[in-house]
Amino acid sequence: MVNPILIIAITLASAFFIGILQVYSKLWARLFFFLTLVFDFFAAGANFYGFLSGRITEPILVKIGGFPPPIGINLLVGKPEAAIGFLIFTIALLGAYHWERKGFPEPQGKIMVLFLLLSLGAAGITFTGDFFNLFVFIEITSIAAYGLVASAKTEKSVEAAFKYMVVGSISSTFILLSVVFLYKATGSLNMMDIASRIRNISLTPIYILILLMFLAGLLIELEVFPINGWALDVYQGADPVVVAVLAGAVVKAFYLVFLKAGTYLTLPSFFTLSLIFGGGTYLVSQFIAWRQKDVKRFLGYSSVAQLGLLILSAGFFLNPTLPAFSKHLIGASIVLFIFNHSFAKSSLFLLADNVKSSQLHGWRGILNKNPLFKFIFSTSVFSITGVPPFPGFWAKLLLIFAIPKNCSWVIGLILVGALGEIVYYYRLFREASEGEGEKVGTNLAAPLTGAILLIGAGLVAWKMFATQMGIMFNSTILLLLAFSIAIYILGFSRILQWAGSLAVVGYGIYRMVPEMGANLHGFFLALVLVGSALLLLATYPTSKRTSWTFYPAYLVVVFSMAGLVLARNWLTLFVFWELMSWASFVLINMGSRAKKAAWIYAIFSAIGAYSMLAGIYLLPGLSLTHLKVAGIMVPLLLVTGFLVKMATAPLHVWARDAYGESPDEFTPLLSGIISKMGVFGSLIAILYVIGNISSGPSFRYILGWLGALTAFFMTLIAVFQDDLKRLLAYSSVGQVGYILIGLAIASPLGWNAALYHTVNHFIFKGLLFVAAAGIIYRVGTSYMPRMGGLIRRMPLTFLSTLVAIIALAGIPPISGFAGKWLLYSALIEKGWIFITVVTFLASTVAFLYCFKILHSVFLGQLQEENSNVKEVPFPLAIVEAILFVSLGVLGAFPRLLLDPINRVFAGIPGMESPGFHYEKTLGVVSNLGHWNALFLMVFFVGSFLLALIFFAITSARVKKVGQLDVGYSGEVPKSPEDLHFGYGLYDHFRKAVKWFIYPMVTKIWEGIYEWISAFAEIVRRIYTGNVNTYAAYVILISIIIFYFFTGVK
Amino acid sequence: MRKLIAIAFLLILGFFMLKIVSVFPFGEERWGVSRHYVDKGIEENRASNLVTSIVVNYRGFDTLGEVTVLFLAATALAFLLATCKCRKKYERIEASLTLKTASDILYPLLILFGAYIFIHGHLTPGGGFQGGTVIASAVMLMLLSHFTFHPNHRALSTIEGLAGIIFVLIGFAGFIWGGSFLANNILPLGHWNRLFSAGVIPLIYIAIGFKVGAELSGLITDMYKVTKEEE
Amino acid sequence: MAFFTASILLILIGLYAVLVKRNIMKIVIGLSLMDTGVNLLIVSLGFIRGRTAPIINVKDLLFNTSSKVVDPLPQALVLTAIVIGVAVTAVALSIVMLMYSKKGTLEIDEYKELKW
Amino acid sequence: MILEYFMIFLLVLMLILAVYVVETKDLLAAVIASGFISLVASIVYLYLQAPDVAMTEAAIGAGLTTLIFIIAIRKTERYEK
Repeated sequence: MVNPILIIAITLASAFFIGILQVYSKLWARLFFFLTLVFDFFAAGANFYGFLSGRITEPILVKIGGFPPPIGINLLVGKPEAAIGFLIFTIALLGAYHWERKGFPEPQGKIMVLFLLLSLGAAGITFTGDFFNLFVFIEITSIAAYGLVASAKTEKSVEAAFKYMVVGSISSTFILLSVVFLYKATGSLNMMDIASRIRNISLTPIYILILLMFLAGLLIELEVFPINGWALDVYQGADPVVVAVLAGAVVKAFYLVFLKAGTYLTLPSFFTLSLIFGGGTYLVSQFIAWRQKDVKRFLGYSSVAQLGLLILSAGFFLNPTLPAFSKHLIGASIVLFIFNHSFAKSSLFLLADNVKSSQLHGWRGILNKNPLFKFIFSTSVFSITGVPPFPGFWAKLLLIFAIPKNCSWVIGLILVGALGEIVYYYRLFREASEGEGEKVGTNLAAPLTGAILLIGAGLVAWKMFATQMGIMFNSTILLLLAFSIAIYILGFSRILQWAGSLAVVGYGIYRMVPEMGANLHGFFLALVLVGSALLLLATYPTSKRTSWTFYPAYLVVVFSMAGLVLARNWLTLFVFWELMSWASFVLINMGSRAKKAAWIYAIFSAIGAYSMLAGIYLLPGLSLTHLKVAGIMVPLLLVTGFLVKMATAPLHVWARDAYGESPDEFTPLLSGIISKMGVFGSLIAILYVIGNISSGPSFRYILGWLGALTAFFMTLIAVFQDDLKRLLAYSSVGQVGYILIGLAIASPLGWNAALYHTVNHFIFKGLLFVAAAGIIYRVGTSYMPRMGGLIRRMPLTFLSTLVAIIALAGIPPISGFAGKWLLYSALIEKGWIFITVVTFLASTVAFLYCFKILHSVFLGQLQEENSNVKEVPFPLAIVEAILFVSLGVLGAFPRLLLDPINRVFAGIPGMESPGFHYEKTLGVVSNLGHWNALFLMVFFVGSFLLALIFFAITSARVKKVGQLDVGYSGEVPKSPEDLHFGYGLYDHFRKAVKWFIYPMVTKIWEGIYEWISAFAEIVRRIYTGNVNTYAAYVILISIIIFYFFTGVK
Repeated sequence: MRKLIAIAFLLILGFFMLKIVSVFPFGEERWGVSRHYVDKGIEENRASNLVTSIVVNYRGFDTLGEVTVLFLAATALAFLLATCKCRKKYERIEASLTLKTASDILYPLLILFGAYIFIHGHLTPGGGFQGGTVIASAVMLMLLSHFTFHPNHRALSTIEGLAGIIFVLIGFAGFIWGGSFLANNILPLGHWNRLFSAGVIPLIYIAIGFKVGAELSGLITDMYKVTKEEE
Repeated sequence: MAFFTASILLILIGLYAVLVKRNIMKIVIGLSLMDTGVNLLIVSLGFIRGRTAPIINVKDLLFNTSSKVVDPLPQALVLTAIVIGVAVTAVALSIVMLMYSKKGTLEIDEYKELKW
Repeated sequence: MILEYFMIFLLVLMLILAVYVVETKDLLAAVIASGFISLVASIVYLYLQAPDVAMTEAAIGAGLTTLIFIIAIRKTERYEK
């Protein structure tokens, strides 16, 4: 234990000493400065460690001058104070180091004194147990801060310092007056003493007024909306290093005072006040930031928002009606939030210090040129926006689950705000990863430390809190996730990484075999692992473009899916869900034109995840068992998350570009397996929450319609795509619509159909995307009018595509037919006639795009530029062959798949009988009819062979012409559009259905975005930049607080 | 309009403040913790001036902070104005001979007076801050009247820093020998109302006097010098 | 009561300058007026009618002191507050001088680069 | 009694001066007036039995603050627009 007075006294003495030293030697002054900071760091660290390890149990009470509490000034350092003290000196040390490397402004000695005293003041604010002493330390901190904010001596920084000074003076006047009033009212200045005296006096309105005055002063320093204009200006105008320390350390000291005020001063309206100001600040700031073009100010809005969330948490934390466990959780969440925000935001500001321009467009593309910068930036952004496993995620989770159910609207507020945060942070991400940027500064050691600490803290939080929340992790999955990250070090050779990944997945399959099997989880686990292994095989790194982080992220996606399907409670599922979503965000963002797509994907993932989280919060229990819920709200929220991944209308907006522009190696996984996690989720949601199968048809009916409409419209839009991957994207979304219909029917037959189609869709869509990846790799474009005639160059790919398309279209004899047959049987049996009609229409339209693929890519004339393309690379060909064969086999022997599915459902009450049975001659028999797959297979293959022989005989008479051998009237056709006979294939059809394919939903979403932006634009005008106005807001808000929260009228 | 709104805001604020103070009738006896300072002050500190007793001993930590604030202000000002290209507006007029001579006489007297104030801080009104300010005013007088007068900046910084360190060291002495930081039991307390009494209080006030004097002189010089340099 | 009212009015007049005046020097002057008002208010709060200053320079005051002197604590606090006030003013003035050196004006409307 | 009326006179004087400080266009005059307010305040402090504060206010509030204001005004502008 280090006596806290020593920290303060030694720092002070050395500040004075540096004052002398700097006159004589700058070097010594600098040395001494760092020596002091290092001492403070270790001293504060020793105290904090003492509390953590349990060596110090009681709060340290320091009697200055030897006088006991009410007489003299005391320092009171308990666990929270020790923690914040340590945080302050850590951030200060990092900031000082960063500044040293960047070069202190002249005169250096002075600025070092200011810096030292700023951190000292913050520590004093934290440690002191006396209100007037608090005021003195606030003044020390403020004056040092005014000087430091102005230290850049630019127009902006000086202006910011002036505004800060004016508003800060009003704040300290409030604090001083209220402290003196408090002394008059209670006769003491000591916090503990006042706390005990307050209990003995009645809370008259005047008394409350005094407390409110103190709180008003504090709220100014805590940057609540709308009296935070000064703070935003400081964030924008001051040197980023100063801002990093202010936002990372100083504000946290003020926050601790806020907590102490709430604890000691027993203000009756504390809860309401913190809810209003914290929640309001949080929500408003998260949206105002949308229109912000200056990165530093934008980070400022985010800081303010985070602080608002902390204030809101404080209200709950100090609410006496909260149960002990929830209090514990909120306490933990506050600690994590503080830690998370301090390090992530400091890192971001220090990063911003390395970038020349603070404008958004000045950040364009800088991530692509600076790998270390990218690492720190992504870590910080992920942590702030609450991506697992970073501390921000755990903080949010703990907070949400600690909030009592009767305040559930607060959850809504938190999640909506978090969504706003996602929108603007990932817009920065998008901007920073778009195109080629310039090199930035290399002063990255301090932010790097911050990022590493964040990762460490996230893992510690995972270990500490996950089990407390009831989140259980399969240890094998964790091991595999660790392996996934470890693959990163093989990045010097992509091939090695690929092989390593295969080995890891192989090992995963080997370890997981006992888990796979005859239940829902095991079934999906098998799909995930085996399917991913196959698709991973096809990612053979043929191109140099593959990013160093591709394989680690890919494996994280795979194993988080494995963890997800193995989850036995909703929260575990959610954690893995988020992990999967954000890892796939990373992967999508690797596509060179996918930045916008990745942004939209992030937003929609967040919409899904947060509504899912709200749903989970509202569930009566967390385990995956039958839960009774009332109303439609919970299932709706819960299912929305899954529908987003399935890209069901109206949540499909992200899908086209995310599928179309994500790296070709990744799209098969995205379409083939990740979307199936939505299927899994919906299935268990319907199974456990939406009720047992016979009840609650109305909600399921809506789901059925969503599925049908998705199937219909997406299929229709797919027809008009000229981009191969986009066509497949829409097709994918449409196909998943069918699965949703099957799920919604929730009869044995329907679920059999759904699962059958799930596997089947994985096979044929995986195959199609792998083939597409191969074709695009060879041809160099995904634009179909630039292809054509590839049948001769890529016979294997053609054949497998053909079979996949037959499967897709649901034509016998390939396996697709079985799915369709089961689905229609289920629909008719259920009696959802209209849905049946729509579905049928959709699958008819699907023929059009199926044909288009064959027609535009493989048939017709070979383009000249493609005259020497080869078959797809060997690993891809293997995958194609495997999938191709499995399609055929399943087509002939559907029982190979139907039997496992039956066994999956055998354990579920009401699902024991699959709704059909087998007969030797008739094959599969249901109430509506029967079909014999093997017979069909033999019949069709026979017919196909006959036709083939016929064409082989007649093809001798076909005359071949060169591509340019065409008779246009004098014009020379140049563009591929003119030369491609499949171009504009469905133009007439398009005219006929143009009202159906108008992108209405997209327009609606864009409209929502625009409206919120416009609203943000209006709201942010209140920050006029005029200090008179800022001061007026302060007075206005104060009198509003005084008026509404006391009895004085 | 703006003015009216502002006045309305302020009147409401003033109303609330009046409401607060109205519960503390003017001139009424209402002791809190300071009753201890008043009744036990002489016994515990032997300083006749109870305000000094509080400022330097009971709440000596605040005073340490206060000294720091002043130090901070001087540092911040020196830092900010170090490279300031501030424009000069007014012509300086040479001071008259009378003024110069008078200042020359007053200068040592003022410094002596300042020293007197802070040395007697525990007995009479005033103390380190007031005494220091008087010293600074002497420096100011010289600055105004003599073109060539230029206080030695190094010396000022050194005095300032040393005085601050001595304050902290006295605190540490209390920590080591007296059991707690700034404890006033390491020196004999002496007798009431004597110059050599009250333990470390006079020492601290002398240190503060030096510090404040040096700081404020430096501060004035810093502000003043910017103008001077451009002449 | 007159003391309270006057000091509160002083605070409000100072604040009025902060809220309304367009000249940054005037704003700083307003802040220092506010300080004066606050100090006056605090000292008035410590005053007890008919008592003497808390300086025990005569024997008579040594006994039963608390019935003979005014409350010294607010005075001690005000001492600190005054010094802090001048410190803030000094820093504020240096910022004002720096601002003036940048743009050559004291008008607040010229200092609205940071907004929204 | 006379002393109390005198005090009230001083308080009113302070307020009048304060209004003058705020409303005058001449910053130098405003600063000097505000120094005068501090001086008046220090007399009031004497009445309030606070000689220490009175001294401090006279030395710092009336003296030093006014001085640094004057220096600052010298280096900027004297008249408010």
